[in-house]
Amino acid sequence: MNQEIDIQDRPKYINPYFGGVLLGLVLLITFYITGRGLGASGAVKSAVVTTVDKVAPDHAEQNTYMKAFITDDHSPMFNWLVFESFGIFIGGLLSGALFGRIKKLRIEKSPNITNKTRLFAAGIGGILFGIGSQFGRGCSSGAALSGTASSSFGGLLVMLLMFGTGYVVAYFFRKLWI
Amino acid sequence: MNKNYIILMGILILLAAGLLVLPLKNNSKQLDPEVLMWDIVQPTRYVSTDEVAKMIIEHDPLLMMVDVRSAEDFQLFSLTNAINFPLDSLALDDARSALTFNKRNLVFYSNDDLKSDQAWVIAKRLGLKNIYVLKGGLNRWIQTIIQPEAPAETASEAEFNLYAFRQGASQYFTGGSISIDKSPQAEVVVSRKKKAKAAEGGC
Amino acid sequence: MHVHELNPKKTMVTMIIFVIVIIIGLVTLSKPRLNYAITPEETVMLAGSEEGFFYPYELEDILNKTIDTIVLVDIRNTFQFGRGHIPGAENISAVELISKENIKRLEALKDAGQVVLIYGNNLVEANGPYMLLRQIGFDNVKVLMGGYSYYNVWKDKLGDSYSDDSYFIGNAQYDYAEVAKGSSVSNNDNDTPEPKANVAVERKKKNKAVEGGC
Amino acid sequence: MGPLIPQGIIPMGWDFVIALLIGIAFGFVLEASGFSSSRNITGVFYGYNFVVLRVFFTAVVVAMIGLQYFDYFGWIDLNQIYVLPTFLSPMIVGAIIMGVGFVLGGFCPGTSYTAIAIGKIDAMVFTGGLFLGIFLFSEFFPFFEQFYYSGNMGSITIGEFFGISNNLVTLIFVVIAVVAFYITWRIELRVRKNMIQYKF
Repeated sequence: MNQEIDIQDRPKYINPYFGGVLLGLVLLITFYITGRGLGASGAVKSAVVTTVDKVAPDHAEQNTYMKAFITDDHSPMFNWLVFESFGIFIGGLLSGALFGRIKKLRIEKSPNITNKTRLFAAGIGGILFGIGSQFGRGCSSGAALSGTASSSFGGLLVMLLMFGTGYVVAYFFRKLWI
Repeated sequence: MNKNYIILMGILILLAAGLLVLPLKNNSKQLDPEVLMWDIVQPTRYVSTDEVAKMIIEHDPLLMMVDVRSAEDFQLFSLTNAINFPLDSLALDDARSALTFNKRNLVFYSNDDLKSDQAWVIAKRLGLKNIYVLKGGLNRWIQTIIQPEAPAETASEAEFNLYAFRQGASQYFTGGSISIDKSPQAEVVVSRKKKAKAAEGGC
Repeated sequence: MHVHELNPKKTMVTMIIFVIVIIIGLVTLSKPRLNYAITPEETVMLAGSEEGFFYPYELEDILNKTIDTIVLVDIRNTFQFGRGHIPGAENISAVELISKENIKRLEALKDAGQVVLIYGNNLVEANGPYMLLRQIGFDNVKVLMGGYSYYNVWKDKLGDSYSDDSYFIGNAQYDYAEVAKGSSVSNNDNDTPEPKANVAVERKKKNKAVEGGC
Repeated sequence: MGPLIPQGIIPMGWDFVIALLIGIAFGFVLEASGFSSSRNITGVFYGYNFVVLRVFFTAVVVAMIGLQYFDYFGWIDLNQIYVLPTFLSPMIVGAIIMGVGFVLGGFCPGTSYTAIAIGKIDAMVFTGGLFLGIFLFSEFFPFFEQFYYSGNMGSITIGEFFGISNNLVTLIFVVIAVVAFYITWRIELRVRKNMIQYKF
């Protein structure tokens, strides 16, 4: 243990178990109030559909996947998950302000790689996550966290395989992080 | 290792283990017998054939007729837009959840009101909401709606009004044309017979 | 171990609050006074059988006092009871049937091996209370077919009602398809499609919330 | 009693207000636990920081236990809870793709929003990638539409799949979680010994 070293510079995070219990309670309350769990990637999906619908409405109408999310009475952005995701952003802002983590724009990376590499990896990771979350019917919060909490078999499957794959491929990308 | 952590994990395991030793909850989703009895003694579960006829004619979107007779009887004859849930299927999970998630008003009917009343008691116990019983069942349906009896000369005006309504309903249900019908009557009769055959066949 | 993991006090506090909520739930969990003794499936079986039905002509034995193991209970209200009832019947209206005292009395009767025969104006009126009593475990309860109204007609010649069968209800009195020809057919502007005859067995629909929740 | 909104106890109009409040709580917990840092998150794959595993498992376990108890108390009807339907093969593929994306990007969608909130450029790029990924998916959807809907097992729960009660599943989950907490704690101690510099 090296907690004596640079104790000042250490981030002021809350105890992970504390965070876990809080997150579990938030999830429980979400289930109690709305009857379903949390989610995050659905908001981006709504954004995609809205953008395509704005830029090329005909194209969106023809697309069998997007068509399902377009209705005449309101915009796809008028969606539970969009509001929730906006809440996530505000929550992050509040916490960041409280613990003094809001600073100027920055890139977080391993000292061994360039900014460019990091951003490239982040972009590719995002693309993969976007595609994967559609196949998996949800991302880590929607499928893995909420799914498993509601004892969904699919949720458990996604969680195990996602982390499992992570461990398998982690070795090849170790430079990015260590 | 911090003692707090050990206690924490202990609490978690205890809580989860506690789930296993909880007494079996066989009643939790069923209606409390006392509440059920209270509902049983209320006559509000009965709807008359006239009310149902009116709702069907007006295409009440909330109405759903549930036939609790056997599937064979159902095939031979059923009320408009009725679905078939024979009495013995009510205890099946699938039938139950199909009915539970239905937000409409379910009106149970059978030949008269005994079987439908039994079905009602069981469905009520299983926690279904918005369920009713057709008072008098199909027998009274025939007596009042399909073959209404003319009231006596001395009867009140209300009775004559009711009779007029029933006559109209009778025409509606036996295929006579009524105002909403757009096509000429003769044509309707012809097409109706064809359809009747088809219905007997398989529907 | 990270510096922020050294102090799990807050975690303990939230955890204890969580536990307290669960304990509150356990404590306030209301225990129903009455419990079902038979499953819904068994109730369906009960509804299908006539084992608990009591035929009107059998009443003769009670009235002649040749049988003394049957207690007659009139479940109509006091007013109706006062206007006329089967001799020897006691009046417990349906509303009071499961009150504390009456449950005790029913239990005593059950232990004594007595049959409780309940009746209303007709069979259907007594059907609900009969089914409920059966479901909470009183398997000594029977119900009078035809009810009081039938008895009233036949009271002088109960024995003869053996050959009468008008108290059998539940049967079709008409050939519906014939009488109401056309009523099963959507003959005019039915805009709602005719539903399928039998609802297909489907998987439990847990919820119809939006797909792809995340 | 619950869930409140599907039961109509809270009117639908409050839906979005509640969504916002729940989102705020969710985002706050994520950020405060350190999920706004991708190096914190990916630490779980290299053994130097298991915060993800701790938060994740604790949350799942607490919510699972809570749901089962609430169901028992009659406070919530588990039959009315949205149980994520299982589409076996697309889910396997999706999870594997997400796993690779996880290691590469260092975020998942929820955490990237909080990271944007505190000013991380990589998180913005990640979310952009997410947008692009979903766009690509919808564009090429006809090519794998059949696959997308294959292997549908319905809203099957873990207990139903293995033929045991979900209460038992919860207990097994808790035991696994506690064991995992202990093991990862040991691993972390070891890995950390070789890492003098550790600052995020």
